Amino acid sequence: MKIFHRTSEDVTLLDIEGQITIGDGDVMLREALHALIAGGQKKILLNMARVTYMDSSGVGELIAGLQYVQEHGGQFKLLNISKKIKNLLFIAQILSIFEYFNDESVAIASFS
Amino acid sequence: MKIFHRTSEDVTLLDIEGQITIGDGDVMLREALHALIAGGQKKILLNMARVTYMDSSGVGELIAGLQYVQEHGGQFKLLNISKKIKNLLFIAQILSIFEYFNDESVAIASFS
Amino acid sequence: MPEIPTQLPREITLVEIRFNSSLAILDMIQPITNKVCDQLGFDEDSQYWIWLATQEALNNAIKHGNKFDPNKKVLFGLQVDGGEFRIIIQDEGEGFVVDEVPDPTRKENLLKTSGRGIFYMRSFMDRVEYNTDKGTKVTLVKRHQDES
Amino acid sequence: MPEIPTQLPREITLVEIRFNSSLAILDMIQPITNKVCDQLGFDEDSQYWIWLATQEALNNAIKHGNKFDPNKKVLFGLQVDGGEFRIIIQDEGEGFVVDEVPDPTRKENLLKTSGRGIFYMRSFMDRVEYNTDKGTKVTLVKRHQDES
Ligand SMILES: Nc1ncnc2c1ncn2[C@@H]1O[C@H](COP(=O)(O)OP(=O)(O)O)[C@@H](O)[C@H]1O
Ligand SMILES: Nc1ncnc2c1ncn2[C@@H]1O[C@H](COP(=O)(O)OP(=O)(O)O)[C@@H](O)[C@H]1O
Repeated sequence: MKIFHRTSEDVTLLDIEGQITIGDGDVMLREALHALIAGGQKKILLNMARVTYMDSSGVGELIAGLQYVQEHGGQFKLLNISKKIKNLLFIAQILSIFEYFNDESVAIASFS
Repeated sequence: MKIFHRTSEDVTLLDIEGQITIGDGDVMLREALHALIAGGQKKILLNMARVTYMDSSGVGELIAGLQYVQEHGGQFKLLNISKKIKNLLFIAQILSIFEYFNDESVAIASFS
Repeated sequence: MPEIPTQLPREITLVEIRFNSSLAILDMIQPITNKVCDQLGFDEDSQYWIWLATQEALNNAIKHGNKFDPNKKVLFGLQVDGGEFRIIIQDEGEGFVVDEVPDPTRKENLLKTSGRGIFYMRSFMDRVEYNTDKGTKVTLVKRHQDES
Repeated sequence: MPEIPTQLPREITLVEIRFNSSLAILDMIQPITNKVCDQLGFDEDSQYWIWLATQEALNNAIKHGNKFDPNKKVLFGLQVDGGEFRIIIQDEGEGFVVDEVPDPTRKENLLKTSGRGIFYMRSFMDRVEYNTDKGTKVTLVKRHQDES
């Protein structure tokens, strides 16, 4: 997995490329989020347009990421989740805990 | 494996792309040569620049091809054989039965 | 020379792989699984979910079962039998009580960051069987069209 | 549940694959072999020749040994032991007398269109062992740097 950083207004966009699975990407994503919070970034948008694959460990990392950011007073939202990832979250009954968008500018505008 | 046909003067060039192994390419090559001979083409140059892999079956097909073309009064030469294919022919002590070239125009001019 | 053993029933087993506990093997098992899925006529979406279930089971075998011990082996098998495609994953761990695994969709578990592997296997396969007599053996079952 | 059998010595066997006689399996075995070669520090050229020898042995097992009978299995194993990388290919055929295989580099055989498989295996590996007590078992051996 690769993570590319961008900023738009005061929102930090993380463009994720590749898979988020056990041993590939899960730890990286966690470290990226911790670094952002440590650096005082509180508005984080995860662009998953180029995530090719995700397993239950990836799902776990999304939940951990959401909780971590929220505990530190931040906002954590998802952009461009594929039908398959949406399905994974939906059947596990956790889709509703995430805010997710298909349009980048709408997503960015949603951060208060 | 794929075979592309070209002609240059009265020489038929067969550009081979892919591998020549048991079950992949060996039969195709044989059929192509038989068809050319049946059609009266007697000057055949096999361009192996894009052959990625060849095993003992491929070596066997080159020998069979040479013999078949010669038996029908034709000429069969090789163009752009890689170091690895040259090595295969060399250690089997059959490199010398083939005429081979690295330059297409020289190869074509060599046909009498 | 020893006899070729019949660890898995040979008539219906297409391929059987025994490997050291290492996640790196997953990259090698995926193309084999997909190829067999292809041959059985599963479409791309089905293949995706079948591989997801398979990968969860392999991860569990390597992580929870063999605890990443490189000397412990994982046995992986693909079987086709009576319209069923079966994927077998067996480890050399201590086993566990499947019925005691918490349901990840219960309210108190929804925010847990793990515990969804078996749930996903069950969601995407027609049947998931556990046998923990010796190590853990998971059998993932999916019906297929091609009744060969 | 049957015991995990020790068909190949488990301590030194990295991966063991049993599959139905089909040339299609070669595409799946190649990445596994290359990956292990990589880990053992073989360079690209060595990998190429090791795979060539392996492929010749697999072809013989499927073609001459099991005669393409899909019900017959081929066992494939990769072992690392005392600085040696060993590739094992075992079929369920009738075996043959290796010493009677004609030398393809003898004058009268030079123009034959087959009969170079075993010759190439011997050319590219450090050692090639045949055991034909039951089926044919070929062991291809290459020394490697990494004395693990
Ligand atoms: N092969 C196995 N061997 C031992 N324990 C296992 C095995 N597979 C699953 N388990 C147990 O079941 C639990 C739930 O597994 P799972 O649903 O895949 O979620 P996770 O792996 O995220 O914990 C694991 O935490 C583990 O305790
Ligand atoms: N696994 C095997 N089982 C039975 N016979 C074999 C096996 N491998 C090789 N042979 C015999 O040895 C001969 C030489 O094999 P090889 O050198 O690979 O050349 P080729 O396969 O082109 O004939 C084969 O023709 C076959 O008769």
